Amino acid sequence: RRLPPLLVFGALGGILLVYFALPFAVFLGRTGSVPIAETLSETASRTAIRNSLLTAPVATAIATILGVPLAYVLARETFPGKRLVEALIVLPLVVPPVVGGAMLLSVVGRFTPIGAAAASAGVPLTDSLVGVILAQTFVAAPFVVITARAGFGAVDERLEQASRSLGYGPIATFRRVSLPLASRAIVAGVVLTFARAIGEFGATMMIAYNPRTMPTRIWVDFIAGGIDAIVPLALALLAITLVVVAAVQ
Amino acid sequence: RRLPPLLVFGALGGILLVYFALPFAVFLGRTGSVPIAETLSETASRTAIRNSLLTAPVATAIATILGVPLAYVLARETFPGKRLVEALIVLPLVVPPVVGGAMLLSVVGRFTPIGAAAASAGVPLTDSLVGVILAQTFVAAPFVVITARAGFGAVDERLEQASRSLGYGPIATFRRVSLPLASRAIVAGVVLTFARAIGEFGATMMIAYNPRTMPTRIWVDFIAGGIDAIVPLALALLAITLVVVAAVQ
Amino acid sequence: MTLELDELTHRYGSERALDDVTLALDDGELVALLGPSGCGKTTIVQAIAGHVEPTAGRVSLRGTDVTGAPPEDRNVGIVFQRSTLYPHMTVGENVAYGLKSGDLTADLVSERVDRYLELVELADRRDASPTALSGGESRRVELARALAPEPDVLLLDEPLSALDTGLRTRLRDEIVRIQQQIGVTTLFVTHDQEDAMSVADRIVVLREGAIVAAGEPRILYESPPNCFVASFLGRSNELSATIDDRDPSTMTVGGSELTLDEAELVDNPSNPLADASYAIVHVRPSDLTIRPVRRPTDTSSDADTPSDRPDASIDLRLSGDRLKTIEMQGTVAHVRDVGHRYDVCVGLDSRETVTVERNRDGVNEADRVTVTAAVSDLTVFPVSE
Amino acid sequence: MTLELDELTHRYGSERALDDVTLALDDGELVALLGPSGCGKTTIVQAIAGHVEPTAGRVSLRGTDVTGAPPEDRNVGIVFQRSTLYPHMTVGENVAYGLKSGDLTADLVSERVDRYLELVELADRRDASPTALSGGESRRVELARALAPEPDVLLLDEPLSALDTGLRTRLRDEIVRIQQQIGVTTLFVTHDQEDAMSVADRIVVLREGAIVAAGEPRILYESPPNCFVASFLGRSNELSATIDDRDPSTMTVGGSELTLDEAELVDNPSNPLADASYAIVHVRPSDLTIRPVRRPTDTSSDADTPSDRPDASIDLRLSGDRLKTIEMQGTVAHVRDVGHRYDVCVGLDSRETVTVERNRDGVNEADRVTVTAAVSDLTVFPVSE
Repeated sequence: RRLPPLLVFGALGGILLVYFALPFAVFLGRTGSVPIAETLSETASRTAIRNSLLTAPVATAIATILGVPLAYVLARETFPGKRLVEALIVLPLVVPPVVGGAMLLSVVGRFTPIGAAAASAGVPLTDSLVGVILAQTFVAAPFVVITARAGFGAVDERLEQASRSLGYGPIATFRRVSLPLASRAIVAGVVLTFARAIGEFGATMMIAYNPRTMPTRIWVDFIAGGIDAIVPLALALLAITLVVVAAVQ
Repeated sequence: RRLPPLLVFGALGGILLVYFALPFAVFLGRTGSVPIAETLSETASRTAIRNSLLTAPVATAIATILGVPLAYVLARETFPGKRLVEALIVLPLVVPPVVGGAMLLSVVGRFTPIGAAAASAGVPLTDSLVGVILAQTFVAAPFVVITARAGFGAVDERLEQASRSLGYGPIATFRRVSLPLASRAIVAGVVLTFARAIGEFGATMMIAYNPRTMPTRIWVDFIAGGIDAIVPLALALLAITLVVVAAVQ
Repeated sequence: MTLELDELTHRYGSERALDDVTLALDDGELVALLGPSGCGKTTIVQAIAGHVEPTAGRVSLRGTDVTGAPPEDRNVGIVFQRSTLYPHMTVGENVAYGLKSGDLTADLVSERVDRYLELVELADRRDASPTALSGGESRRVELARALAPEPDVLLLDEPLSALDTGLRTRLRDEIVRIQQQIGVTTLFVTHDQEDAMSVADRIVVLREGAIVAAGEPRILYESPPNCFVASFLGRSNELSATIDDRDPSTMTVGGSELTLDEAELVDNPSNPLADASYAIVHVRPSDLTIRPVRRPTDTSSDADTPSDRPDASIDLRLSGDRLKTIEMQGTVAHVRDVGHRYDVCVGLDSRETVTVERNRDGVNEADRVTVTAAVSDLTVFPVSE
Repeated sequence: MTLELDELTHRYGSERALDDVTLALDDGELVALLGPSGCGKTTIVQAIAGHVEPTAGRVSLRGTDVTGAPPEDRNVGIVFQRSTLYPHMTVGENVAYGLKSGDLTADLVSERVDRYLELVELADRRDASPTALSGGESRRVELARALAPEPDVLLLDEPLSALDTGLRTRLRDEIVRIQQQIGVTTLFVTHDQEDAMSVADRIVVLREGAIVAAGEPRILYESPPNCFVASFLGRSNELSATIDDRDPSTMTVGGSELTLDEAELVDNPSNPLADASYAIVHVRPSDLTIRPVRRPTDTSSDADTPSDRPDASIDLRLSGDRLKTIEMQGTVAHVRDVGHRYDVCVGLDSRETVTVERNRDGVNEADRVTVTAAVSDLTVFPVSE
C-alpha cells in the first residue's frame, strides 16, 4: 500500500535517471568502433591531456588552500557583511561560465593594466596555462568552499571548545580536531572542484583558447571531425574524472 | 586574542573573495563605455535572449517536475541499488559539459535511431531549441535533485507519520506537509538549476550550436569582435541570472 | 477489545526488535508500556500506527485485522516525544488538520477545534503559531490534534520525556484528566516508571522486545515477578542469598540467617527454593530501616530511632507476622541529601552495598549501623543453575 | 579563592543573559549552579572557560584575572552535556590529548592516562574507540580527559542530563567520589534539583541571569529565601494567605485561621508581615498529613491514621512547639500511585489545590479529608503591593 504513490514518484524520477544513464551507456558502447589508443597518442591529444593534468590539480589546490580557511571562518564566525561574502561565493556558481570568462578577461586581458604588466614580465595571463588555471579556479572554487563549510558546520563546536580548554590554540585545534572531523566533506568538495576544473570549458574558451586543454581540444576536434573524432579524448576526460571521483569515495 | 588566527584564515579566504569580486566589479565598470541598448536591440541579440528565456525555464521545469519526486524518494526510502542511483545523479555534475554534450549526441544525434526518428517527425533534437533544452536539462537537473533531497531530509519524518495517522494518504501528506516544509530548499535548488541552465555553454555547443542562446551568441560575438562586443549580452545574461536569484532569496 | 496485538514479531535486518508480543487493551483503558530505551517500545507504536509492517503477527483495532492497512485507514491518534505540529499552520489549523481529511462541514470542523482546544485549556491560542507555544502548550495542542478526529486508540510515545520535572508532573495529571473525560483507549509508552505507575490502569513491562510483566501498577511494584521488574519499577537493592537448608528453607542474606516458612513464599508459589542453588533477594530502599550500633560510650543519640520508619511495618502484607525481621550489620559509606529524603549507602559486612531511604538525617559516614528489613518486604527469586 | 566571578554581566545583542553575577569557589569545593533552562547557566560556563567574553565583569582563577585570556591559557577542565570525545582517536588518545599540549614526556603521559582511566574504572577500555562506549562509559572517559591535565577548576555542564534515571544516580555518586578523591574545585551546572542537592557542598540558584539564592542544600531546602527557590528546589504547594490582623499577626490560609508569634517568623526576620498586604505560604507535599473526615456511619477505616506520617513532627525546627498545626478541609480530587509514594491531590474548600505525599494508600477520590500541616513547616512570604 505504500507502493502505488511511490510508483508515481519513482516513475517520474526514473525518467530523469534514464536520461542521465542512457547517454552514458550509449557513449561507452561506441568505444569499440573508434581507434582510441592511436588517437590519444597523437601529439595534439597528448598535449591537451598534459595541459589538463597540469592545470586542473593546480587550480584545485589553489581553491582548496584559499577556500577551506574561508569555509571555516564562515562556519564559525559571525561578522558584519557575512551575507555579502556568502553571496559572493555563490556568484561564480550562478554566473554563466562564458560571462565569468568575460569578467575575468576584463581584469587580466592583454590590454588591461594587470594583464599587460604580467605579459611584459613574461607571464601572460591569457592564452597560457596560467590563464587556464585562472579560469578553472574562478569557476570551480565555490564547490570546495560550500561543501567544506557544510562539513565544518556539522562538527559540534563543543568539540573545539573542549580542545581549547585542553590547552590547544585555535590553529592547533583546527588542525587536530576540526580538519580531521570535516575531512570527508572537504575531500568531497575537493573532488567536485577538480571535476569542475578539469571539465571547465566556457571560461577557458574566453581566456585561453590556446593552449588547448582536453575540453577545448574536444571542441576543436568536434568542429573538424564530428562526434566520432572526439570519442577517444572525451572518453579519456571522462575516465580521469570518474577515476578521481571513485578513488576518494 | 581570537583575531590573529582568524586573520590568517581571513587573509587566505580574502584572496579568493577578491578574486571573485574584482572581475565582477571591473566588468560592471565597463558598462559605461559600450552602447548596451543598441547592441541588445539588434536582431541577433534579441533572438539569443528570446531563445535563452524560452529554453532555460522549460529545462528548469522539467528538472523540477522529475527531480523533486526523485529527491523525496531518495530522502525517505531505502531500496536495493540506491547507491547506484545516487552516483547516477552526481554523474552530470562531474562529467565535463562538452563530454556530456558528446554523450547526449551519441543518443539524440541526427544519425542515431532516436535522433533520426524525431527529425523525420519534424522535431529535430539537435541544432534546435529542443536540443538546447535537452542539453540544459542534462547539465542542470542534478542541482534541484541534490538540494531538494537535503531539504526533505531535514523534515522530521514524524511530521509525515502524524499526517498519515490524521487520515491523509502519502500523496496528500507529501503535498500538505513535506512540500511546504521543504519549500525553501526546493526553491534554492530550482534557482541553481535555472542559473546553470541559462548559462549552459559546453553541452549546448555540441548539441545545438544553432539556434544561438545567449552563451553561444556571446562566444560567436567574442570570436568576431573581442571583449567589447560581448559586454552588452554578457551583462544581460548576468542581470537575468542575478535577478532570478535575488527574487527568491 | 479495542486494540489487540497478536504474537507480534519484528526484525530489522537480522536484529529482532519485537519477540512474540501479545497485548490487548479494553475499551477506555489506559495502559502504560514501560521499558528501557531500545526495548522495542517504539516499534510497537509504529506497528500499531501502521508505519512499520511487522515481520509476523497481527494488529487488530475494534476486532478488525489492520496489519496490512495503511496508517490513514486506521483511526489511531498519535503524539510523539518531539513536537510534530506543523509550523506552517496556526494552532487551530493544526487541530483542524485531521478533521478536514474526513467529510465534516467547515462549521462542524470549527466547532470541534474549539471543543478540543477548550479540553486542553488553550482555546485562546487558536490563532497562534506553533512556534510561539511553550513546551507544555505545544504538548497539549498535539493532544488536541490527535484527539479531535476521535480515534479508536490514542498512542502516546514518550510524550513527557522532553519536559522538565515540574511541567512533566502537571502534564501527566492533565493527560489522565483528559483521558478519563474522553474515555479514549490509550497506550502510554514511557521509559519512566513514575510516569507509568501514576497514570496507568495497567502496566506492561517490555524488555528486549518481549513482555516480561503485566499487571496493576501497585501489584507489580509490591510483588515483582522477576528481578528486572523489581529493579526497573522503582529503586531496589539486590542481595544474593546462599541457601543453607531446604526443609525448612533457610538462607543467609547480607550475613544474617533467615528461615522462610511456607507463608512467606506465597508471592512465588511456583518457585520453591527446593530447586534453587542460590537466590537473589530484592528489597526497596524505602523498606529498609537503619539503626546506629550502640557504642558503650554513647547512649544518647539514638533515643528516637525506633520511630524513624514506623510505616515499614505498615507495608507488611502478612499482618500476622509483621514483626519478623532480618538484621544486617554494616558501615555507612556515604549519605546523600536529595531534599525530600536522605539516601544512606551502607556497605554491609557481607561486602554487598545497600541503599536505605530515610526521611531525616542522623547517621554519618563511617558510622556502624544495623540495617533492618521486614521479611515480608523481601522478594526472593530462587536461581537454579 | 580558586574561582571568582565578579559582577559578571553579559548581553547577546540586546538580550541580557547574565546580570551582575558574583560568585566565588573555595579550593576543593563542589558548588552546584542550579536553574531552569535558559537561565544563563551555560553563559557562565562559557565565560569561565573563555569561550564567551562577558560584556562586563571579571573572571579570576587562583587570584589572576583571566577575563581576557584565551581558553587554552586558563587551565579549566570541562565536561559538556553531550559527548565531545574525539571519534578519530582511541579512548587513551582522548585522555592523553590534554597532556600532549604541555611538556610531559611520552612516558609520563602514558602513566597519567593509565592513572586517570583507573580513577574512572575504565583502564581496560584504553584502546577502544569512543564510538564503542556506552553512555555512562563515555561520560567517565570525558571526566578522565578533563581531569588528566589537573585543571584548577572542573566545569560540569549538565553532565547527567542525557542519561536515564538509574545510570544518572550511579554516575552522580561516581562524580562525588572522584571529586573527593582528587579534591578539584568543581562547578556542577544542572537544572535538576535532586542532582544539585545530592552532590553539592553549596547550591547557587540562578534565575533569568541573576543569582536568587545561595547556600547549603539542606538550609535552602528547608528555609527557601523566596518563592522561586521554594518551588524549584523540590516540590512545593503554594497557598495564598490573607492577612487578618497584624498584631498579633493573623492570617487565613486554606480556609483556616492561623496566628503567628515572633518565633515562627524566625526564618524571615527581615520580612515582617507588618508591611504586607497578603502573603504566599509554601508547604512541601511531604510535610502535609491527611485524615479522612469521620463519617457517622463509618468508624472503622481510620484507626491507624495517626501514625500515617509520624515524622512530620520530627521535621519541626521549633521542637518546643511541635504540636501547633493548621487544619484545612477539602475533597480528594485524585490519588496517584507513583510506587514509592502516593500523591494525593486535594481540592481545598478555599478553592486552592494541594498535593499531599503519603506512604500508603487509604484515601479515595471524592473523600472528604482534613489536611494538616505543622505551622513550623510553613514558609511564609509576605507580599507588599
